[in-house]
Amino acid sequence: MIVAPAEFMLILPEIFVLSMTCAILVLDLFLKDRERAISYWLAQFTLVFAAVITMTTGSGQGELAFFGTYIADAMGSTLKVFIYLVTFLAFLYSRHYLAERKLFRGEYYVLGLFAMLGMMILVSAHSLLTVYLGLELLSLSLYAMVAFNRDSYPCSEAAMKYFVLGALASGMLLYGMSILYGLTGTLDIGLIADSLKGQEASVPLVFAATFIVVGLSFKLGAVPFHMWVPDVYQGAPTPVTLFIGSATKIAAFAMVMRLLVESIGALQSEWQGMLVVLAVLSLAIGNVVAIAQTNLKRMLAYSTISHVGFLLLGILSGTQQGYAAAMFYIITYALMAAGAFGMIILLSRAGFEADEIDDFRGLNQRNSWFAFMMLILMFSMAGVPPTVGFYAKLSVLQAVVDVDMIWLAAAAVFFSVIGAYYYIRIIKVMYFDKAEDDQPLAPHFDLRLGLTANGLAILLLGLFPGGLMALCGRVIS
Amino acid sequence: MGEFPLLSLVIWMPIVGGLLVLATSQWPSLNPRPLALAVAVITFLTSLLLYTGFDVSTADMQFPEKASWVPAFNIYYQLGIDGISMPLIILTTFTSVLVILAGWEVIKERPAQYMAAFLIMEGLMNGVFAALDAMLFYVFWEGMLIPMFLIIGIWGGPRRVYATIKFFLYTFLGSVFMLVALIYMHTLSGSFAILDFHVLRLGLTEQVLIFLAFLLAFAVKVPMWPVHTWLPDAHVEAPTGGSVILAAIMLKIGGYGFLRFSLPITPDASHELDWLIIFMSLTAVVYIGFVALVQQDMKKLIAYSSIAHMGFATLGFFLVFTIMDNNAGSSHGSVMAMEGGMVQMVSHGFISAAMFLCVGVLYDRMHSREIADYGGVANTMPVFAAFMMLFAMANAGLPGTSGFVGEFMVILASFKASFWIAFLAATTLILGAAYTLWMVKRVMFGEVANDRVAALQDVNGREIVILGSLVFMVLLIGLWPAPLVEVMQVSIQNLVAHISVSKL
Amino acid sequence: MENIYLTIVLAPLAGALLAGLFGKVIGRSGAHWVTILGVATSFVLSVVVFKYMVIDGNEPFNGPVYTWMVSDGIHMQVGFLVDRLTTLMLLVVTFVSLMVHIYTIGYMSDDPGYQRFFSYIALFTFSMLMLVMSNNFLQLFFGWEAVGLVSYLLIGFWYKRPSAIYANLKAFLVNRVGDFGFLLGIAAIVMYFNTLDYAGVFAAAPAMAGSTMQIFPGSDWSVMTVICILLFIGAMGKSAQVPLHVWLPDSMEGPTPISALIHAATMVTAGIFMVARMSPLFELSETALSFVLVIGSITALFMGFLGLVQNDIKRVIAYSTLSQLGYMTVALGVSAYSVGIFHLMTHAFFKALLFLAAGSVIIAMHHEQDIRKMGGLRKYLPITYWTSLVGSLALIGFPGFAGFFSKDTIIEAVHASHIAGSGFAYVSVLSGVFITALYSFRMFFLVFHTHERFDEHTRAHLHETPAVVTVPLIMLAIPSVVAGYWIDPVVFGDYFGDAIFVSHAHDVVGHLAEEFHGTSAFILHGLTGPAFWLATAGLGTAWFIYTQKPSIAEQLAQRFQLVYRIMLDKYGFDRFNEIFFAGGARGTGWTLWKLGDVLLIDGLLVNGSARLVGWVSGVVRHVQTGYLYHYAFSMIIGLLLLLSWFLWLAPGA
Amino acid sequence: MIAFEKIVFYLFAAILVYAATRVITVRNPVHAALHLVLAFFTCAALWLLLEAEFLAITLVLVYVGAVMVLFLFVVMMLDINTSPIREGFIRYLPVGLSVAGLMLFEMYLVVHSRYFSAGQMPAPVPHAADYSNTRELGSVLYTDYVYPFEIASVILVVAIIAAIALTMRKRKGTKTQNPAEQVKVRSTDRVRVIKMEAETKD
Amino acid sequence: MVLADYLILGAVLFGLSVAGIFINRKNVIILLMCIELMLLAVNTNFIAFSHFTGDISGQVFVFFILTVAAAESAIGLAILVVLFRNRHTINVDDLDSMKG
Repeated sequence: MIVAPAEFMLILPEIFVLSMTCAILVLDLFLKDRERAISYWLAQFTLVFAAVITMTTGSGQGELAFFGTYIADAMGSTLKVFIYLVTFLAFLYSRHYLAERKLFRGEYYVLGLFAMLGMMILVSAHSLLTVYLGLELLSLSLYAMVAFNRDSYPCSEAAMKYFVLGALASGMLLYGMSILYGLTGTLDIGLIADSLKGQEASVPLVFAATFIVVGLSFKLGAVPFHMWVPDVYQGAPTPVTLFIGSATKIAAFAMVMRLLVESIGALQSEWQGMLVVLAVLSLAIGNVVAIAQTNLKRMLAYSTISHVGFLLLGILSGTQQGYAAAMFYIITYALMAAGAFGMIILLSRAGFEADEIDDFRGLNQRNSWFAFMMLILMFSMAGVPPTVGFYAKLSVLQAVVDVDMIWLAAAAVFFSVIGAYYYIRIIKVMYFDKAEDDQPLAPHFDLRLGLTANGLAILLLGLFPGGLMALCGRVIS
Repeated sequence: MGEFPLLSLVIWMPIVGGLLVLATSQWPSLNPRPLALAVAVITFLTSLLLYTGFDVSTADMQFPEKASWVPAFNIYYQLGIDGISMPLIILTTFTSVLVILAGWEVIKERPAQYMAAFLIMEGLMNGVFAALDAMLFYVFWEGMLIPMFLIIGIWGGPRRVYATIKFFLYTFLGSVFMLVALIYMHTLSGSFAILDFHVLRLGLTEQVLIFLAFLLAFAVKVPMWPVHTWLPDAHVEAPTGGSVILAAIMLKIGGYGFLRFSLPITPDASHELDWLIIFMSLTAVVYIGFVALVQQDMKKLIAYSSIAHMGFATLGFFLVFTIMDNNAGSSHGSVMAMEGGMVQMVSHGFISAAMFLCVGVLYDRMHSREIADYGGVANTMPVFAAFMMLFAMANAGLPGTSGFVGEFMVILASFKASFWIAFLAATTLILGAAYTLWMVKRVMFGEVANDRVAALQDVNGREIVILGSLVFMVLLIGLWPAPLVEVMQVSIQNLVAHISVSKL
Repeated sequence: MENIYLTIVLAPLAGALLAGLFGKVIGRSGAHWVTILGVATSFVLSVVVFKYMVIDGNEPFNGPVYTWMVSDGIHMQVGFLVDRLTTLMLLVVTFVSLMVHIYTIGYMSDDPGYQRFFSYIALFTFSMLMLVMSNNFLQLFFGWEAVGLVSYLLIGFWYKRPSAIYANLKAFLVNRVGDFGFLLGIAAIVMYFNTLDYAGVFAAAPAMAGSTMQIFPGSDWSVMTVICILLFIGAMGKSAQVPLHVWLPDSMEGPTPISALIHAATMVTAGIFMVARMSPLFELSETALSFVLVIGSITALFMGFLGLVQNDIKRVIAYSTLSQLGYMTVALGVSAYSVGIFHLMTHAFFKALLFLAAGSVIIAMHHEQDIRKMGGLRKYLPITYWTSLVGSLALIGFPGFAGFFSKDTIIEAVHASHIAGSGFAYVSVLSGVFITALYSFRMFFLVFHTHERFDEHTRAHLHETPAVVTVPLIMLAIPSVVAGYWIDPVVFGDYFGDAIFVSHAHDVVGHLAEEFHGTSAFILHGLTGPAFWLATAGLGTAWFIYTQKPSIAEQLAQRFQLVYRIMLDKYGFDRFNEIFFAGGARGTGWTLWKLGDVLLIDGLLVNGSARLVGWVSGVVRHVQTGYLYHYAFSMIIGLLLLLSWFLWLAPGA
Repeated sequence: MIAFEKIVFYLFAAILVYAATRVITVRNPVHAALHLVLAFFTCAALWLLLEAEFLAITLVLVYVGAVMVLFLFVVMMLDINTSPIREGFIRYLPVGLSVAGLMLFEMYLVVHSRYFSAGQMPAPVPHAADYSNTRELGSVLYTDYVYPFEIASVILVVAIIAAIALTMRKRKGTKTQNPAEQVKVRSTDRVRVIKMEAETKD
Repeated sequence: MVLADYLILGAVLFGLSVAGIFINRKNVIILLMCIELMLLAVNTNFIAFSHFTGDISGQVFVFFILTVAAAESAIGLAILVVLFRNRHTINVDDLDSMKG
């Protein structure tokens, strides 16, 4: 009943992030407003150093720690690194945005880091309990972040909706967990899997699985548990939307892997059917409704929903390859989403939110380089080669076709054609329309650099997707 | 042969060059045009090495290159050309030079982006023709849409947005199902190599589904009736260079797809469904011929004529089975049909490019494409009239011009398949002449219609170079098609032999 | 010799290219010199070839120039077949063309498109030479279409005139209809013979005589019949046989030298030449021959009628051309190929003469073409008058003139033939003689005799045309008289040798040859034949009506108003084509476009589905009401449905 | 003994269901909150039956003592107009009841199935009197579950930060003095003499 | 008492909370209370299972649920207060500035 010191080494990233967060929390109290950048730099340092720790201490084999509540495996480490990366981008893009709106406060970074800690916990969870706690840590931080701009009405409305629905979803998830616990008598994911191994799928198991799937779908934003997504994306401050739209998706994927695949993987044939329904609905509703949007953040929300449909395709295939494809998909999607919301931030300025599609009018005239970056991002989201979005779709489709669900692949590509419409509409607005806004676009250097790197990464990953793809394949198996 | 990555050079040189040209837009004082032209010309000259180094005696893929690209899916960066793809690559590099020249003066708005888009597209199109890996092919195939989308959308006419979105979605819809088919075959064969697909055993139902997926992709691209309606819109709205590339090369990619994918991969399905293609092709010839007759917009008319001409290409490709069925299994004549289709594609590349450039010459001066706005242009632009006349005749399939060769071969071969196919195909003699010459009559002949026509300046030196080089090609192929036919002969014979054998 | 053949073809082409591309550089006189030099070279060399081939009696030449391409084992080549038939055509074509070239110097002297015109006519000569010298169907088709192209360019030479550009489009399209059949015929040949070379096809043809093919399921057609009829459809287009004759009268819109060239030596003779060249094929199908015969007879007779009501000097001649082409076709139909070619030759001379003479009149009258506004020109234009008289007499087949020999032989041959339709043909050609004489001399009298119907201004400037015009007239008048005497070797002798093949059963010429005892006997025999009397009657009637009692013509027109109107309407062919084909095609196109493309495909399927998606999108988005409880409901109901569905499906449920 | 337990169970279960029903049906949020408190109490009693003494007490202490008080506090602080709260109540009742009923029915089918029957999961032997549920929990909480325990503490920190960050603000009406300013003040700042022209009566 | 009795009780509570969400469309606070009911159902389930399987981890889970739920309530109510300050209502019908 003693925790070996080596086990502390395994959770070193979590410990480090927690310590730094608390340090920032305290330090921030003593900082004057103009010194606030220190908090920012500390937060960024935390992320970079956490990445270093994770990469150096990361373990290839799945090692359990803390009595089976924590698992350190390659998938976890990889996902964590990407979570750091996306969080890094989120902080980077949001700095000046927040400063211009007098929101540049230490709490933002503290909450952000806590949310990220929640994700890390989720990614490495090996017990229903840690899954739940990680999820809640993440969610609670996010609720607060959404409401962070407390003088803004849409923010608080979005936070309220997010909170109520999130709590409801948690309740459903917990109900499923309780039944699962009752059937297996354990909270340990590994033990659950063991006890289900030889077992026939029974009615209560399916019952529990359904609740769990519902809870996960909420987090992912799959139809019909997607209703919060558009409102929260639109209402939340753009940097928070960026964070929710990118990093949390990676965590949600991890949660799906831990809960569905690793614990009740034996029921794959049962939850596969559910995911098929959810995937098709998500693809259909997400793509179709996005067409009618005029608000870019809202449109991207619907686009997220459709991407979740694709993600589910990878997962429901139930093969190693499918999981790897889904992982590749979600990582690249997180990068795309970060870039897309980053573009909104780029165009915004004090007193002006560039979150309407029309705000992108004539961007090519105003700044052709960032129009080009946005073009890459949009084509990537639409899945047009040679951007990485294409390979994401390709690998997912490959996984689906491999398990002989060709009709599903056909449906997916069909809806992605519909989806292409609203992405190219953005490009149309940027390239074909005349600029109405003649304010010069003078983004800060770091934002410029970050977005350029982000856009080029999408392109370069599209030209050479092999490495990341191989990495995903390796860490999943 | 072999060592030097010539194909990669032909693909990447224009792309890198295009990016360089794009970079010049950061310094407004720089003129991007000479650089763009230099890149295009060098690429063209490089591509000629493909012709000179080509071995006409083998059907194997030549100038092969292979490198691992995405190991997770067995995707290779695999290139190679045979007699089918080589002429198309040269067509591409040749046309690209003309397009750069054609946009020399008219494009005043963001010329660097314009030139860069064309150069990048040139590389991508070369990639399509050279790719031997299905996924590489698909990447080039789809990637091509992006520059074209922008070209039409940025530099296009008043309804450019509608046209370009229609163009994009149409072609995108067509190709995604092909993607599913490719993935499916990858699942079966474990490889994305096109040549592996050729020998992949497939059941009839599988073949039919794969065939239909390919058909959708290629038929949209060609375009075949009834999925052709994007083309008139895209052509009308595109800037001259865009129309030229669209007509001269993009459409060929659809035809190329039939030869590279549909026929060899799904021969039995092609056999089952060849009536569909033949029906669609003949509809293109006859129906579209009639529709072209009544167009009031010159570009639209030429666009419709393109559809009709491409109908010949697809007809030629799919005659083989009917020929075999009606001649007791003998496929004699089908090589001619297929070669005819190929020659038709190459020739149409030159002729349609020339026709669009001619319209461009007029449009640059009058800013109208309406036939009704013209009349008596020959009075003020005699040299231009001579060019236009020649290209119109080539478009009408006059012997001695390249337009005749392909049609002639296809009609000869189609008679072997059926009298009535030949009969319907041959109506192009009348319809093609009718719509082309009627337009010429209304635009070029008659008294000077209005003051704007009276003020027209005849073609300048740059335009003479562009049109003159096309005249050279049109006449060369028309008077001596042997070199062109020779390079594709063995490859097509090999293809016919391959598809004559059932995969079942 | 090969180089000579090549030079014959290329010399006019070189002239054409020089005059066309460097017209500005070489100037007006440069243009006519290079082209005339080119054509003259061809003519001289043709004479050389004639000597080599006919006088020295060398074997025909048949060889390739270069390989156009090889596809599927079929060698497609450009090559020459020079035999006696070709030689004859070469002489005719180059001679008439040379005359026209020279004549043009005068006729077009004021025209701004002088160089262009010379370039075109030289190109025309080139095309025709390619056609006649071909040894294969590919090149035949090339020449076939090339003359079509150049005729298009020439008819529309005055491209400012609406009527000219209407006529040239019409000419090209009508020719294309013929070419449509012709190309199918070639395709059929390739299908059954696997070669495009004449030699190969002719050699294999007899073996194919019995084969059949099915065009409509269940009906067997003789392959040879199908091939021959398809080829003949091509000939109908080029040689202006009913119903594809409609372009020819309109082609008068071009400058007169062109009319001469088209109607005499080039273009229209191509069809006749082709059928003669294809005699080994046509001989294998009586059906096809009958078809040819009937079409020819109809053309010969009914087009002649139309000549009666025309008032445009060139149109009258044009209808006479149609009618004469009918005669030639009739000759082909009764297997009298040599006679057809012979008539082609004589006709080339006198018809070129007539046109050039008409052109001379037109020049003199300052481009007035209406014969009602002429009259009494004899004293102003003596050379033109006399040469016209020669031409007219040759045309009506007055004994001793060239036309007499050829036309009379045709009539005799038809009389002697027994193939289906020959009875009708005989009546037609005989009646045609009368009609021909009537309209020819109607024109002749109205132009040169009767009282002057032009104004003072015209009269003041009226004088004989310059030497470049009159010399060709005289040059053409000579063969118009003497060429007929060549009938002995060409028709009844063994001039053509193997170039023309006639099966024994159809050999009417051989039959006639037995009765041929020299030209003077032939003339004497002609004087007793019905044709002579009909011709004389026609001449007399014309004289009486148009010089003595002009009112009769009007009374006749009044009396037979319906017939007159029909004839003025050219039997309604033009109107029918305009409404049915041109209008029908436009209507079809419009319907297919607006209904098919715009409404159905684009409107319903493409934009319709886009609208549908948009509509669905607009509707579905309202599910997202913004109300928190609805969002919760959606989750709960989603959960409930998933539960119900999958519990239902679950094993053991 | 069994019978007694049954009686207790059904009694408390009945009260619980009643209280829960009232929570969702009463008009006044304060009443709802109070009914919820009742529900918690009865539920705690039921948990006692399940030998989860520590949690039962925690439920009462934490929930009733803290959370529900917070609820009531907020309800009263926000002073919500209660009249429209029950608007459309009857209208939505059938849908609500049928959905809930259906769900209940399905759940019933599942939980009543053989997997949870007495045969499958017999009632455990009651613990001896010296059994301490608290000790039991405590012994695992800091060993087996130390990691979750730490996470829970972080969650509580987040809750604190969030609540403060969201709701704490400087009062607008608060008046503060700045001594430095006061010291620096000069007489001219205090009184300004303005020249005015005399007003005249019109 | 058998396990099923407790589970049914939990199910009833769950059902009531669902019904409550359906019926109460006006007040966010009542919605929050319904969710508390749902958590109560879950907790009852866990404890019942824990009891009948003799495994303490279920109770540990409940312990954490209680902790988290408290934290959650705090944040939820904080958001509610923020919302009220901005809008001066917590009427659900008024929270519809974003939709479609």
